[in-house]
Amino acid sequence: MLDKIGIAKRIAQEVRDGMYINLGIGIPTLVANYIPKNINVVLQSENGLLGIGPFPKDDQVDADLINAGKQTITMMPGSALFSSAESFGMIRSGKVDLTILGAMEVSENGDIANWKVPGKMVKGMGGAMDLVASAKHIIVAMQHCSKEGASKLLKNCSLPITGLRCVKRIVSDMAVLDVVPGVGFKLLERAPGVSTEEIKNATEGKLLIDGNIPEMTLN
Amino acid sequence: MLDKIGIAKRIAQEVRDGMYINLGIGIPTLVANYIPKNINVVLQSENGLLGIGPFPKDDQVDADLINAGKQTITMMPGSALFSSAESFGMIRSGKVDLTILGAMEVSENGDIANWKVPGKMVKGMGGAMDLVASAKHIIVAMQHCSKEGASKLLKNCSLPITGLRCVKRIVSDMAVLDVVPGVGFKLLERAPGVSTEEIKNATEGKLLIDGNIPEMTLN
Amino acid sequence: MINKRVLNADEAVRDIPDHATLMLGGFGLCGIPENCIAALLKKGVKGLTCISNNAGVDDFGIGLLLKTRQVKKMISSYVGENAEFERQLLSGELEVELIPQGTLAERVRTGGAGIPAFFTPAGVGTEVAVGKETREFDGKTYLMESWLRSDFSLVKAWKGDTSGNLIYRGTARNFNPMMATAGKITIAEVEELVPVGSLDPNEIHTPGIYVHRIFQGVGYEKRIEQRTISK
Amino acid sequence: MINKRVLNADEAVRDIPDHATLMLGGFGLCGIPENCIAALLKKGVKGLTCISNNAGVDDFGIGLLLKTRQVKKMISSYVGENAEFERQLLSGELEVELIPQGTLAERVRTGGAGIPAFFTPAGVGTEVAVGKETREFDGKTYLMESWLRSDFSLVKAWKGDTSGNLIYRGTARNFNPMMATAGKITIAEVEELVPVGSLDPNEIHTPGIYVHRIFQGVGYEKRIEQRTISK
Repeated sequence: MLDKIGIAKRIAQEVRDGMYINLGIGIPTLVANYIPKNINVVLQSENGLLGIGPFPKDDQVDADLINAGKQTITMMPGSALFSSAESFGMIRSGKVDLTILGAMEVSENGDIANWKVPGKMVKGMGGAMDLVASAKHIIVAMQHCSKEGASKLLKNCSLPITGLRCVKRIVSDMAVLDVVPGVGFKLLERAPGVSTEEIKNATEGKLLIDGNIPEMTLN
Repeated sequence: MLDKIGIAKRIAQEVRDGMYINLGIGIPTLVANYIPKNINVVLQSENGLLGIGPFPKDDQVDADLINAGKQTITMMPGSALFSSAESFGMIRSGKVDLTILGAMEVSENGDIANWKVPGKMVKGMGGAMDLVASAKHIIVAMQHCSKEGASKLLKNCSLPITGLRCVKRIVSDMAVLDVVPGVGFKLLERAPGVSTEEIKNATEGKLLIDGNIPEMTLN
Repeated sequence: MINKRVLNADEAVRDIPDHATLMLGGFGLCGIPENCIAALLKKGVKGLTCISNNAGVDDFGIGLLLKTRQVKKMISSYVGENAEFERQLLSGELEVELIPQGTLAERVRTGGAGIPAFFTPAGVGTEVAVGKETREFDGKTYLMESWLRSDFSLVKAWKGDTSGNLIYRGTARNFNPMMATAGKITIAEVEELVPVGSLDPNEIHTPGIYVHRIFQGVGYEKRIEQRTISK
Repeated sequence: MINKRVLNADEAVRDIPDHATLMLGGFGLCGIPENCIAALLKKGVKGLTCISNNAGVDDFGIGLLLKTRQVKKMISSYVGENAEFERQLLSGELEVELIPQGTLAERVRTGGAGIPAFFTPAGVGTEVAVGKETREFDGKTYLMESWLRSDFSLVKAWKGDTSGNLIYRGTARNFNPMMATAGKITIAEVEELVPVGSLDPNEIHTPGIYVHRIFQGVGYEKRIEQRTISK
């Protein structure tokens, strides 16, 4: 089983040189820490920045520089600042190569739910609906099951959805899976110490297991 | 009869303190020269400038600073530069208080034609269609008649129109007239030396002459 | 140039009536019109509809106006930082319209650009799409969304001149530029108000034509929600 | 940051094929991609559809490509400065689509902002409206217009860095920022190419994400159409 840092490390392996990437709140934000140094990417913050840098040193904190999670940040050399309208313009027109975000549920056709639990939680969708509707490539970071052990990789989402047929890849605490249209979840890798059988039991949606599934390698 | 400068001088009297104004190519551009010094206005150039200043001195000429007529210009202190999308955003949303432009024909219901003579001239509408569709107040600078003596203030425009029911006031070489919806051209002032009868003969559209029409005063 | 300077926040918001529709710039607590919010609190104007990406926190930003029940309705994209907000919403005291952030940004932009409706893919197939027209372009489905405009837009900039030209700083820009364009009356508060001619025309983010009143704010707190530092 | 630098205009336009749809920034001859136009002329690519507010003059700007018959179709708002253009148009050698300037600007902007259609009042009741859907909002009639996108956008900026961030100067900005967003491939030529980190992030007009190739142009002529001076 992977912890949050393990999930972030595994997702970091998906990053390719030259990508523009939007990282969602939570685990996705951690991914930035594990991108190999020899890979050049630009991180987009949907509140109006291309070129997110590391968190600031104590004496660098600037209230006018935050990411979409409202955390204080710094800028990389070559950054650009812009309005929210410009930001979502570039998101909608597919200029962002990769979106990494969290999910409460994903369905076997790639629907994602991550913004609302009726009667319980009303936080809002923020930029998630725009991102999932337009991103070229979407990777979801999530827990495979709820605390009660119920699968979050479902036949159909039970929660209000954020977007239809948009998730391409999932990195959970148990596995890496692709969403294959018309097929379901295709198992690609197992987390260290997790068996194919355990993943099968934890996945409600249709699961394709093709041959011997390797265990993932993490640095 | 007014010459071009006379028309520009008379239109300058319509300008009020605090206005944002778009001046079209030709006579409208001349209006800027006759706005009283105690009146503060900002001139918009639809190619991306608020705050057009006087034409430059010979050694101030800057190829990167032109107006919509492609003439070299200067900027007033406090100017702002922006893109064409932003420029027409402010035009469409009615932030420009007054638009002054030329016309080939105006109809008695305020339709204007100024962009095309079929088979003869194909220059394009430029920004005129956007301006007339959205301006709060439109004043047209024009010749009352063609060189052949045919009226250009018509019942209906014969040329392809630029916009419907948009012209509010006309300053021609012969008169100042308002377009009154459902009524027609209402004569307000005569040019120096021009009789009401002459204006009547030169106006094909419905002309309302209410009482004694004063001759205009020009400084 | 035209002088839009007013004395302070109280003068700037003097004629905002009960039941007005306001836009307030800012993302989280970053780039919010602190002085105008304080003046609204003092003035006690009620029944407001507030269009703002977030609703502040319990004791700062729009959260202050929620506490005093001056807000009838919030139109936002994310309101997760505010427990009082969640309480009023779940109890039915507060009306809320949640809008995808990019759709909110574009609805405000089009409001200020004279475009009454446009098509976006965000929210297709979700609750957001209920009752809205959909249409296909190039094989993809889009929702029709309409413009948003306000009676008063309250924006915060870094620098401004007395003719209303504005420059923002860092990610405090966010929704402020679009909201400035979409107000019947736009009020700008700035950290530094400079004379006309002091700002480079190339560097203006919001041209003064959109701004009706401007003043130099005082005592900016610029509260940070998530102070995150690296060791 | 990602390095988008290419050597020169020839390398930048190397893969533009015959029959490509191009956007070219500029208003009149102000802010046009002079180096890219020269490279297209040299390359001899044919059958181009050019989206540009104007069509240059007889012997400069896009006028050069018209003379050599490399242009099949122009999409513009105003073409009055070019006699050769008028001749080709009236003789039927050249296809032309004339679009109101604000509609052109917004069609390009929406092309780069993922919005396939929008409503504008410009052109209602005119030739421009023929065949287009109209709709009323708040008692006013609007036309539905669709986005424009290009295979290659050729833009000209004042300064740029190697990651593609651009700053324009004066009214040479005009259509360049929107066109930069609407190209499948966007090529930027700049008067001064500076290292990453030299430009203030607050002052960037076009973020580098939109730009795929950038080079420092040479020998800018910046021809003036109407040299107008005051005595």
